[in-house]
Amino acid sequence: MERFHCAVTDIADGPLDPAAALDFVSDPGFGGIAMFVGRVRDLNHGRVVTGVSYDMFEPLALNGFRAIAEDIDTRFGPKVRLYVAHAKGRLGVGDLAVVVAAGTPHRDEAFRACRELIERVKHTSPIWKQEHYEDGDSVWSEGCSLCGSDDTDGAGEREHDHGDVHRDGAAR
Amino acid sequence: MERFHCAVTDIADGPLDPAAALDFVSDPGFGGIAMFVGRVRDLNHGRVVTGVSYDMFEPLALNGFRAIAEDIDTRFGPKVRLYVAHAKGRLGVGDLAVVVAAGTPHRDEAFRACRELIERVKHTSPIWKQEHYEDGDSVWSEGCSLCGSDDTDGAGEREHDHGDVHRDGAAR
Amino acid sequence: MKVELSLFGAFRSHDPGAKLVLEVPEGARVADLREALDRYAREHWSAYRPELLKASAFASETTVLRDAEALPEGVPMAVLPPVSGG
Amino acid sequence: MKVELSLFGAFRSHDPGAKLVLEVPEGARVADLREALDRYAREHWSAYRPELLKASAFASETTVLRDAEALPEGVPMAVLPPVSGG
Repeated sequence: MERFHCAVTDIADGPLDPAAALDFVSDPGFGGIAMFVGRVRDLNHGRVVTGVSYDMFEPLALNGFRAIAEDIDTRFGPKVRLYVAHAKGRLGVGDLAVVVAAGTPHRDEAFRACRELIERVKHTSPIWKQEHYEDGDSVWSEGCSLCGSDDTDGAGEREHDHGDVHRDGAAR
Repeated sequence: MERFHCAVTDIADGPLDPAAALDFVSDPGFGGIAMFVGRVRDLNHGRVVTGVSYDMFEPLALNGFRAIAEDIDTRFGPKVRLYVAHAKGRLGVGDLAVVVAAGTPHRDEAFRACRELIERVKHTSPIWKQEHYEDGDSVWSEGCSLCGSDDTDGAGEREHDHGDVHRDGAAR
Repeated sequence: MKVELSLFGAFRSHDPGAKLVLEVPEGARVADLREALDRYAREHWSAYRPELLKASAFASETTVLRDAEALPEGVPMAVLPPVSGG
Repeated sequence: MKVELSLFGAFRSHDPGAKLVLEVPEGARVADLREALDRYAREHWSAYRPELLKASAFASETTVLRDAEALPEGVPMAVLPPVSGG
């Protein structure tokens, strides 16, 4: 039975499904399930956000999700189940952008695997967020450069905010 | 609007509801939701488990949930929403024993608040687990002594397995 | 004075009703209740394990009380063995 | 040889089709593709920011390739500005 679920879901095909994530990572041998859900916020750096468009290089993103899952499995496994689903398309405030979950026998590994999963997905996946503001402006967020990245970012505890440095006038 | 949900649910009244937890901790201003779900495992210390009975001192447990939530709020707040629900009664393998969730503007606080919430609930709540085995034996788990506890266990990263030292012959 | 004491977890199996009424001196502290339970248990519970009581705390419905604290009058109490929720 | 290059994120706004075909020497490395895109962008994109390209990586559908690596022949490529998923 497949222990990793890696998917990209077009928002037009419906929202991401946290209940499906819980189901997928459940197992009679597992006592702990940790899940993270990322949602579109109404405010970023003080600006009122009306929505977010996600652009992605889908085949590479899916390859990356799987590589991350396999790597986490070698360290937290062999009994781990992992779920990653990322939305693409134009999302409104409150829509789910990403759902990750980890099921393991004990809760410490569940938390650590889940945290590492979302950090690596966010820092290494070829996914780009364009925020739309109530004044009609749109900005591409520019976060982690993949130059020189070895995809070995396994710290699991790091987080940095992706800065928004490029005002994209053409996208109004 | 109330930002903390603290509850004890008799399994006879239905299972715990992770979807309700996600809903409760959601807010248009929140980008991150972390959730932990604890389930009854089929195996503990090598013994085949058929079910678990939870005994609890309910008024003190609910008081404690609320005190923990308020304390987490003072450190991660003011914008935090927290959810704690613990099951009581006799659960089967796979049944949900506990659901906690934290919603915050950013994901790092969501993970840390969620982790601290479950650790403190597990280590300080007046709740006792009796495991039932396929051979008919039953054992009360004995975990964290509350003697000398100041309820200041905010480490958030600790975990220890609750040892099962008392074979309760009377409960067969 | 009389103190109503509820039993939880492993202590439940010693007493089907899971509730005792124990006599302690006026102005007693929590430590006196602990002693009274120890005496009662040695007399009545065949499988009594004193080390479990040593690791147990006493509480009202609102708070855990330390041994040195005064026993609140007329308040039902509970004895809490080491906990194992979640 | 010709290389098909897909544009993502902020680069998309420079080109409605989000796809270019660039000419690089036979046996080119990823660095040569980067140079070719830089030349093209300076000529065609009015709002081109060279610093964004400097922070961008190049990849096939299966892997990110470093500047020193050989450009795989006949494989569609993509230019990846700093990412911001999740």
